[in-house]
Amino acid sequence: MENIYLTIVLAPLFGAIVAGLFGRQIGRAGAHWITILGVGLSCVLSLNVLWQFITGEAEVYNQTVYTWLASGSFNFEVGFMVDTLTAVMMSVVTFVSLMVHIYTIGYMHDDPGYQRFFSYIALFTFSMLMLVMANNFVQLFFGWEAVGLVSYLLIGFWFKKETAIFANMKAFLVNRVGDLGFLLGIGCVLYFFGSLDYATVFAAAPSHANDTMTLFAGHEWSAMTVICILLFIGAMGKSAQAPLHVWLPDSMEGPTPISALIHAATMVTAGIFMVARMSPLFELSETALSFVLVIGATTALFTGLIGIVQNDIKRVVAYSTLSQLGYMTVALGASAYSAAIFHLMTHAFFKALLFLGAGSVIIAMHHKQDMREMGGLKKYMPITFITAWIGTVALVGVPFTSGFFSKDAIIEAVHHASRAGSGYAYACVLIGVLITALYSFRLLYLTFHGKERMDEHTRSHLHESPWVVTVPLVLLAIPSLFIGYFTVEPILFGGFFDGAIVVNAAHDPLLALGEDFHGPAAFALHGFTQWPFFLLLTGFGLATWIYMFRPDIADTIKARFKPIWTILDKKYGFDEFNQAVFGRGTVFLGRFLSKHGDQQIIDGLVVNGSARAVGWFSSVLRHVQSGYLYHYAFATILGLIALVTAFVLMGREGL
Amino acid sequence: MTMPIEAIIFYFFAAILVGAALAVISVRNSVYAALFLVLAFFTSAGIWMLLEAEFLAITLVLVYVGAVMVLFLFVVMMLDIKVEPLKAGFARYLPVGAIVALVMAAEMFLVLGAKHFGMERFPVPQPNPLGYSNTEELGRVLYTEYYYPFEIAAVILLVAIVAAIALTLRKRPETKFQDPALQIQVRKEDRLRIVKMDAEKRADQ
Amino acid sequence: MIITLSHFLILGAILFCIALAGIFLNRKNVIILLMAIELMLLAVNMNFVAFSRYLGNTDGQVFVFFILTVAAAEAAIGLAILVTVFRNRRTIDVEELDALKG
Amino acid sequence: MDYPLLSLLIFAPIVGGIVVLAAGESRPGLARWLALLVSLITMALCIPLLQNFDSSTAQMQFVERVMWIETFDIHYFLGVDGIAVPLIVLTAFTSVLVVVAGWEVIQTRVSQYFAAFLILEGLMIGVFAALDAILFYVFFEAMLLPMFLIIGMWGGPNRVYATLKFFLYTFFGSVFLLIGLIYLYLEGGSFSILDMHRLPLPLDAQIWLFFAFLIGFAVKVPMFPVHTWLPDAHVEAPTGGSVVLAAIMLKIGGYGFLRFSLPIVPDGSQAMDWVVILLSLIAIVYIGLVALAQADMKKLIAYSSISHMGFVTLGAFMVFQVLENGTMEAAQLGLEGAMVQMISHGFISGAMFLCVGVLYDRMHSRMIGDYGGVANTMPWFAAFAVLFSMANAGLPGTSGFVGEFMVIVASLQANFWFAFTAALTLIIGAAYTLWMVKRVIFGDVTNTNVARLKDINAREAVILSSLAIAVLALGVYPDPLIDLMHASVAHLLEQIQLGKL
Repeated sequence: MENIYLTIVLAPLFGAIVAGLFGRQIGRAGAHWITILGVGLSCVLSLNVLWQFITGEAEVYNQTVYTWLASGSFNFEVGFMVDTLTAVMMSVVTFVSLMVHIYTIGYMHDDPGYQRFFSYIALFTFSMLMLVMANNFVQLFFGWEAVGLVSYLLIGFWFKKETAIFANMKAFLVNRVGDLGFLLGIGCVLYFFGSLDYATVFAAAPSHANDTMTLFAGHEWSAMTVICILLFIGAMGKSAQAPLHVWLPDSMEGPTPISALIHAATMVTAGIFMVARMSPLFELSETALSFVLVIGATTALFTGLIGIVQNDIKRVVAYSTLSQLGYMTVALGASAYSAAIFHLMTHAFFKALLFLGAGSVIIAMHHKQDMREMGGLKKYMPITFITAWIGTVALVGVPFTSGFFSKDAIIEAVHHASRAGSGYAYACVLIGVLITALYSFRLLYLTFHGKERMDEHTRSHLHESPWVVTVPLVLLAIPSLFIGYFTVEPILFGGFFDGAIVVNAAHDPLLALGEDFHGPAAFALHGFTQWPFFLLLTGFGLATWIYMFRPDIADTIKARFKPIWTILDKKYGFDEFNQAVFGRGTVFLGRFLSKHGDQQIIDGLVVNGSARAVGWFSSVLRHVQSGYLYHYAFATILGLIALVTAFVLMGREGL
Repeated sequence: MTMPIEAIIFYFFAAILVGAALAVISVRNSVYAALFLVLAFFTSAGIWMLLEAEFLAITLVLVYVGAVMVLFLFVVMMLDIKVEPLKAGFARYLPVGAIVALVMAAEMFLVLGAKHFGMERFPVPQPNPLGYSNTEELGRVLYTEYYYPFEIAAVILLVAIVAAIALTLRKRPETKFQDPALQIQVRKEDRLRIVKMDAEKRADQ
Repeated sequence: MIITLSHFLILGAILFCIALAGIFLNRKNVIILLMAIELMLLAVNMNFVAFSRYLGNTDGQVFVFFILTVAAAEAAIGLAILVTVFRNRRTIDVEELDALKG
Repeated sequence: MDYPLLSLLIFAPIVGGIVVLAAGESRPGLARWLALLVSLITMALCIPLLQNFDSSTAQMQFVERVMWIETFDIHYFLGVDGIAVPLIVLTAFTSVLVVVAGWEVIQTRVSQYFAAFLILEGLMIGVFAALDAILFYVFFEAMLLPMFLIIGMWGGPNRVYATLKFFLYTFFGSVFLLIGLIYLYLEGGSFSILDMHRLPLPLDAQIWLFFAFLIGFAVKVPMFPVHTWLPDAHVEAPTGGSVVLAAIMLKIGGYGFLRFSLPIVPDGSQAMDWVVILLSLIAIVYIGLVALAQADMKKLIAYSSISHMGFVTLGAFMVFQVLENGTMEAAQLGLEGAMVQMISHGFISGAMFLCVGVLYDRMHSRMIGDYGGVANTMPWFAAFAVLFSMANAGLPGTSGFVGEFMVIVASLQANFWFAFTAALTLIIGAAYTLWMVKRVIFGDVTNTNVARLKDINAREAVILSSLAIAVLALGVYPDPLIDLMHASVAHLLEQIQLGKL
């Protein structure tokens, strides 16, 4: 098996290296073929692995490839751990990645950095695979940071755009804030467990449940709580949870495939995956789970609200992603890890679909992204239009679509959860359904329906995108619709993740949920009678009424609720705050320290000051050098007298 | 109270010595000062005799009086120095000088007084026996134990001679002298120029 | 009244202090300064000779011998410098010799 | 070993340097090739060093001992352990790169330039190999001279100020070192460092010695607040000088702590470790912030060096607290992390300065504001620059991560807040590095000078790619390096734990 796993990981890396270093030699076609072959190979093998897990042929694999670093009893290794959770993630990652590769051929067709782009996304696939397949924290962190690096490179792919290179730096730095917590979490794990190997740590976790550590003098903290919260801070950065979500909307500066790849399917879910992977640890700390729950719920609701007022098509999808990530996090916080992973998977498909659909629209619009200049596109690009509808239906969670199964499971799980903050979370996710419907249908109506608001030149060139763009759309649309129906039972209630995810049976919401589960069809039909569906309908109705029939009402509402609208449009002021306090504040602090600390105090006062003091002293002292012989003689004699005096006074006893 | 002859000699010479020394620093004329210094040396030589350092006493007179002081006198007379301004400020500095000197002297007396260097600690040594030669004794030590420093002292003197000459030697610009090296380096071209010119025609032709 | 070592030492001290005063008083005349230095050396020599006698050790006299040598050299060079200075500046006034001024 | 390998390593470049000097100013081509040959020979000599080095023991190896100055019992005493060997190899490696880097750039006094570097190389290897305190001191001081000349002769416009500052600072520090060494000689009667390790000392003497060593080595590292010479020296130094300064000379401070402070005065270090820890943490955060404010690329990288060297001192001196609160293994992890950080920083800072050098050679400016959009005209260079910047920001997979990771997780065993403060570098380090990358490399072409830039040539590509390989190799597989020093670090830890009281 080891060779297969190595191949899965290294094939994209090989493609990336070849396309990156020898891009000029192999040409454009060479670059996309080599990377697509690499990722395709990974994808096929991953699906095969997943299939083997489904059929029960495959065993949980946990082996070391090589020792990265050994110091005393600490052994940091590079190795793979493949179980059902990993297999699902591998399949999702490689599949979405493959779609994005194919789609990129069309989307980036005219870009001069074609080879570079393929190299980056292949490298991204490699990093992501390293992350999910890791069997220890160090490798996880490696993958964690590597996807951060590639996302940095990809967001700043069009490095001539000032906004792009600002966004990529912001993304990297915000992620680094999370990584700070993550690294400290890893350090704490090492401190308490003496190992960073998953198997060792998870096996030992229950025995450390009551360990404490002192962070501030006199306050004992549960070690597990500290570890889990620190690790989750890492997840907050990568999975864009409030308040570290600010980088994600800005990262839309990158090319669309990137938005799809990073934001929908893979990178942002790394945090969700990580928490699920660490479930044996998180289960030991109610406090940490509550923390997760509240953060997730907050993100789910409040970022969704921002989505309503955005006009950039990609930004709407981005805020939708944020909101959905919030849902996943809520699921984690409610101990419904499987539901989170399930939503992660279904979301990967329909969100990738939506991003790629948005990308398709953007291609047609000549890289214009403002929805106010779109409208009525349905007749120009039917495939994009239909697939976008499919994606939206799945996203809002119409029963029988895959989005419904995963989202409803989360909502129900939260409903059943009983830990601190679950009431708040339940309210948030319910309102979230309404909000989701509102912004999703708003996007559809503004883009594909209504008046054609684009300029004449653009209208004359409107046409459906080439097959390399539409084929991935179709391929993603299929699972968006159906995958939930077929997988909900094994994943949520069939114990597919047993062994990979550990849940304390005492507070497992899915267990309670499972008792009422009688097949996916019944589950879906039941969904028609539930609150979320009514909320969804309300949202749909509102959106339809406002954006389909009474476009003028939108402005009226905007005018009436000006303050709220402003707050939403400013995204609660996070960006301004960060920019002012952390951005300019830090630079100002740096300048201040540099000028006053280094230049004035250390260099000015101490270093040059001591030099000046010596200079001043000598300038005073040089007057002693009068040049007159008798002055010197006088000094000598005075010295002699002093010496003799000392001799007389002190040496009396001796003499 | 009888006074031993040594004491009389000592006080006699010491009085002259102190007087001469005072005169050295206070007379106006440098020539007189030098002569008083000579007197001081003579009287010290006398005291050294009393201390049975005959060789040094003689040397002092020979070397100092005979050579060094003559040199002093020579220089004083050679340099055309006006006497008057040289003594200016003497009165002004007298208090300071006197105080410093007195303080110094007081302290020295404290240290050197009879308490530490009196009879009890340092009894008067026996006079040297007849036939004892101070010169011989000194020579024995000098040419054996102190041979090396002795050589160095000689070198120092040599250096002093050379240095003194080098310092005072000067080239007078008005002096004329020949440099044979330059003379034989002369080439023909330096002295002789052959000028080619057309034969002159007589103007009237 | 016996002449003790102390007598000689005090004589030397007096001599030394007179020379000292001489250095202070003669700020105009380098020659007298040099003479005062000679007096100081004489005072030192006096001590050496006296100790040599009272300790019964000739080493002191050897030292005086060397001091005389060095003093002679010093006087010669000092006077040579003096002559040179006088030649260049036409004065031996110490108060005008301040080339060492810092 | 039947030939004196260490002496060869020391004197091959020194003699080679003299030969290069003899090539004279009239034949710069010959001087270049000779210098390259000599540096390559020195590097080749590292192969037997690594091959025959027995990493399973902490004993000094390749020992040479000859009486040098009998009156004071000073020996020509050489030997290496696992702490010194990696640094020697780093020195030899960097020197080759420096020679290649100066190939076309230096057009005046060519032979003198290369000779200075070769002699400097020999002296630096001597520092790492010396086991006699006075021999160490001689190399330690002699090393300053070539560097002084390099900055003073081929440096920038303000080089006189920089050299003076550099020289006085270092001299100020080393005087205290010398006093400490002489005290140890008077106490123990031997200048052998190994004897000093065994010499029992009372606590108050240890504390005095600790401060003597601290001042001596802190200037070299440099630690806050005696760091201000470094940015000035770097700014004025020619590229090669900056590289050697950052890559190797700073390491001598760290090496000094490991070779002198910790084993000779373990109890004094324990009593005063909070001083170093505090200064290290200040260095990491404060200097990081200061770096953020720099407008001069070389200054920025210089400050980043100081900040990174904070990890070395932190890793070295937090062992006492780790031993108190955590495990022995964690202490070892921290110490090895400090070592790895030194080696890694050698590669990365060298690479960063070489990158700046590449730009400087073309535009004759170090100011960030003069650049912008370099990636448009120099794509390959941009790739290297981004790689090294990421390594500088401590990205896993590059060597920059390994040392920081080890030190941070180990320091967490001492105190959570040490680790927290140190880990702030994840953010600050990334901030100043990436901000510089953003302003220099990315963006649209800002001016005509940038538009005229030519991408790196083959010579520069060779230098940068060999460093890139080193950075990546060390990041992906650091185990061999750790293996090399493991026994020696364990031995050092034993000495520390045992104490001398």
